[in-house]
Amino acid sequence: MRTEDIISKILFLCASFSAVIVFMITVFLLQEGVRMLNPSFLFGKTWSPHRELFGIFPTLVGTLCVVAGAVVIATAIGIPSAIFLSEFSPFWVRNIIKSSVELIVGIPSVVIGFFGLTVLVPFIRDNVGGRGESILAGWIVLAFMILPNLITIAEDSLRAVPRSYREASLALGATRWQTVRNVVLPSASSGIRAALVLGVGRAMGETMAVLMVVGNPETPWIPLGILDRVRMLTSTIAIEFSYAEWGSSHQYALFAIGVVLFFMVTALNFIATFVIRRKNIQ
Amino acid sequence: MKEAQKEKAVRGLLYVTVGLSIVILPIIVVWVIANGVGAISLGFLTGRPYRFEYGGIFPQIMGSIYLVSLCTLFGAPLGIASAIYLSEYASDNVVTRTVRFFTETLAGMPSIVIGLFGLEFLVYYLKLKTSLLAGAISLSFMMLPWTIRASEEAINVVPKEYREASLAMGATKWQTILRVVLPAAIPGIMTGVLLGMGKAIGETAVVWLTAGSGLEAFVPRTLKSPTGSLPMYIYLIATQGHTAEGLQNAFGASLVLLVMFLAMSVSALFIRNHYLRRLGS
Amino acid sequence: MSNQNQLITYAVVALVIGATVGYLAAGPITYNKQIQDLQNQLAAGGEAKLRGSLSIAGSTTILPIAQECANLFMEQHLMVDISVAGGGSGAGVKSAGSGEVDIGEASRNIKASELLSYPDLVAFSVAKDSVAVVINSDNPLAGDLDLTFEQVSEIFSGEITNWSELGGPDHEIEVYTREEGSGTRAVFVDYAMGGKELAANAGVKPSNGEMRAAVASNQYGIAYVSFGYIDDTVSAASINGVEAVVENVNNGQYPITRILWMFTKGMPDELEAAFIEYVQGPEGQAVVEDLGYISIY
Amino acid sequence: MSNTYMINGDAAAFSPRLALDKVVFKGFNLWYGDNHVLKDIDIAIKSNVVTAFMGPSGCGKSTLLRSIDRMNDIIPSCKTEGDVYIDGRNIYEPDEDVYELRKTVGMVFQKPNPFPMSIYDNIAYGPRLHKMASGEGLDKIVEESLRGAVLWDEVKDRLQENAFGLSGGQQQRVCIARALSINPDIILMDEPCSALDPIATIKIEALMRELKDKYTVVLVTHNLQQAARVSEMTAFMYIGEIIEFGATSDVFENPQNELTENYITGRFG
Repeated sequence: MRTEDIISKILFLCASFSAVIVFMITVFLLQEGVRMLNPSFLFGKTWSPHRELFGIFPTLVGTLCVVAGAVVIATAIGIPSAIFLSEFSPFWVRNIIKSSVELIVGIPSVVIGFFGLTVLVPFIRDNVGGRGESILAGWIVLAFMILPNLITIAEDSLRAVPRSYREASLALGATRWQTVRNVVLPSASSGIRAALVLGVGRAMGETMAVLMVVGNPETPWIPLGILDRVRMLTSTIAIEFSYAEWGSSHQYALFAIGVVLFFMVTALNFIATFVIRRKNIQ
Repeated sequence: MKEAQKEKAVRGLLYVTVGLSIVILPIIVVWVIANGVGAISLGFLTGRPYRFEYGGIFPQIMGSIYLVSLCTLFGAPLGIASAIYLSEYASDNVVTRTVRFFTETLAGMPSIVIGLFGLEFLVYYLKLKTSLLAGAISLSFMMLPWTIRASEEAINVVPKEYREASLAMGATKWQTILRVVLPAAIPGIMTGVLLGMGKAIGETAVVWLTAGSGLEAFVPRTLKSPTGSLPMYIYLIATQGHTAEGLQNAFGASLVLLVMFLAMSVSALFIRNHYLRRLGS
Repeated sequence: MSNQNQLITYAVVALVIGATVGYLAAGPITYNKQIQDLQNQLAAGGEAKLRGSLSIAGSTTILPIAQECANLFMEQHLMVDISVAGGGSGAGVKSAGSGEVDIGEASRNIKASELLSYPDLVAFSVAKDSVAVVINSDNPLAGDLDLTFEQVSEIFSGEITNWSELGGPDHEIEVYTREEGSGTRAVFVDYAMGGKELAANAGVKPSNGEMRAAVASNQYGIAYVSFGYIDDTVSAASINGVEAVVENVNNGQYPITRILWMFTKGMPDELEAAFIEYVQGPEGQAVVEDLGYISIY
Repeated sequence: MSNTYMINGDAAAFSPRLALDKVVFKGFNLWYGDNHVLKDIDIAIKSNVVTAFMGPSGCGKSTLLRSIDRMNDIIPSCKTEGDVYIDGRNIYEPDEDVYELRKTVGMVFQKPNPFPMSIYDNIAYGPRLHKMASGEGLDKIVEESLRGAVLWDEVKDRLQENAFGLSGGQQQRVCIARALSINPDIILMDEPCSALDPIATIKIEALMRELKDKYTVVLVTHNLQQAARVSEMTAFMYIGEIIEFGATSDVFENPQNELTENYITGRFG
């Protein structure tokens, strides 16, 4: 019994470790960043560290624009694809496509960024206009990143709907699509929504791939069109952290951006967990 | 027959989107392979980088391997132990719910934030410098929640009957876990660990801040050596290399990185598909 | 043995083999060669007393010099590993001052605020350099572009926005700039901007290499880079009628010069000193000139 | 078998011979949370006899069985009161070593639950756990256990194959062999045939009759015919209480309690 107790204590310590890490991250982000968290930081319109102006509003809006567009694109392609795979495709087709999609979940983002930089940006510049580096390029690159994950999770939640539901609906004379729309999708919706929320979080936290294609203007402005260049919260940290002097308000401002990111992603996580939990209760 | 027509229309639409997925998703892989194969040569794989555009990527390949192996060495045992605690020992109380929530939070943490933390805490505060060790530990923070989640799922799938049978033989809880639960859960755990390794090997922001942001021309000799990695190489060459040679090398490195990544996800899926099915029977 | 155990074994074996193959491939190729070289070196009466690793970061202007010197230095001292990273001059000062790296680099002088934050930095000059305005070599103006500081400041602050105002095609001028920590940017702003702010819509590129790559791939781009980064993919503009070449900097006609620095935190230790001496020495200075910079002598 | 040993539900008349009876429940109560599952159980189970517990689902018969090797301990909300004696020793004493206890009590579950290992490793699991033998000694234990479960001839050539490759009946006999491997005194069987086809059931029942020569067998079943075919002693349980306990022939032919009679004649259950 003694050894059993010791083992359980050790295991508890291990389990607490990730909590400790998160706790430490939170504490140290807040400690460095909280002094900059004020309305003029969140709603200030100018980010220009050498003039001591730290307003992240345009960056925040830019980030949300890029993330929202990417999620919309990924949803528009991903959800119907998932419906097709789980409800309409022959088994062997589904197997091939599904396992190929699963294979590229989490493909290194720097490779996607490389693609964006060398193919997408020149393509947009030559065929759509602007400098190529744009919100549009950010959309496509991020959509690439979240699409495989979205298809996989959405397809899984669709397939988790018991077959008896489908049979019951079909037996009442409903068509396949009516069945999908009225029975399968509602039952799977919480899983799909959770997948979407997690996709938003993932897109928001992505650094490298978007950094390479969104343009990062000297002083970001609130974007007015899809060819405008923006900064992301993450890319601002990535570009500027290496030279922000110790103890300068610039450094605290970058930590404050970290705090904002942290809370947005944690909130999304909370929502996703809540959605999933509600599904489980049903 | 309006419904039948609608059904047809919907089907058509679905065919279009799935066709779009089929065309779009492999584009990057195909693009990298098509452009990268020409770059691969013995010299490229075994040489070291020279100025920005020339030479090989041997230190980067080794750096990535070292980083990921070390990160797995830290992250996997810790993650598996945590999962065992959460699924076998923890009763549902405030402490475990907190631990679980924090674990989920860590999973969603933007990698740049983890990198910042690694830089401040490991590099500056613990004075590890930008090094193999700092990079590997930071990567393991990122990998940890995924390992925990996958291991927990794998452990929960193990039927209750196995545990009962073992306990009824007079085994202690820990003996049961070690001899029955873990062996049965290992395929699932390995799937999770491999997927986590795939995430770690492609991660750029974290290694940039903690392991080394340069074009290292040497294989790390100690844990404190700065360490180059494939993602960092690709980032540097893709953004700064402006000549045909540079582009070619970036393609070659992308291909190598992709092959390593796919090797991990293929083996993960292989293990999952060939094993978990068996367990279910 | 059961099938399940077999599969586990396969997977583990595959992993182990994967890791060891990589390692073993590394072993014979690099280490045997290194040991052999070391033996040759010792047999030839050379010394191998320098060992250890050195990390260098900072100005991307100095990056090519540091990289090349590090390569040559490592060939001579086989037990030394030198890592060279970019980051910009601000990063060079910060990371050397905070002890993150051993040697920092900056392509501008240390700022007063930095000296307050990091009082124990010791600076060594390693080369001289200048800053050139560059455009794409396919730009119709390439080769003929001659600007005054006035025009430069108007272009980079966004007052002149179209190439036609400079006698070129009717297309927007696409301005790129370095990040604020950059030494090249600091020098450029000091000399050429005349107190004006850089255009808000200028695209930020955090290294000389990215500035050059951006202009090289954008026919309507304009940027400023270190002389060491001028090559045939970009075309440097003349300033006040003076061509942007090293001779004109040396004879004082080209209006921008600057000194490139390396720093250590406190006095350099043996290895750091050896490397800095190497860069300042004849071999290092040959590299400096070879790469298009100006020797300190 | 004798008809002489018989008690009914009357607690006052209960005078167990702690040293002579194998398992004795004395004033035993068990709760899952607020749910009172076993109520004042008094019963004495004799050595080398098959004792069957029957009753409608939810009557607590499986719980009672699992109280004998304290397998209910793994359910967090479980709470007990009263004593259970094995060979005169109270196993609910605080200092009781449950692991030693479970070693002396083998258990076979409702659904065949071999481990996902080879047949050999399944049987060798317990002996290895308790470091009873190794090498040839272990081989011998495996062989004896499999012979004990009348499975040896069917599987002796494929001991290294995965136990999942066997049929349901064979898997259940692997589980019985596994229970035998640690050389227990008592074997608990919790509806061991409910997941099996008739032919496999017949084999297992025959095995049970053989096992009682060496072991004390306690069987839980909802199959009346099985209780009648296999056991010498039968207890009838209803909502956590033992309604009637006696020689199988008496309980079936001449039930004392109306509930028992209704159950046996198929009026409910």
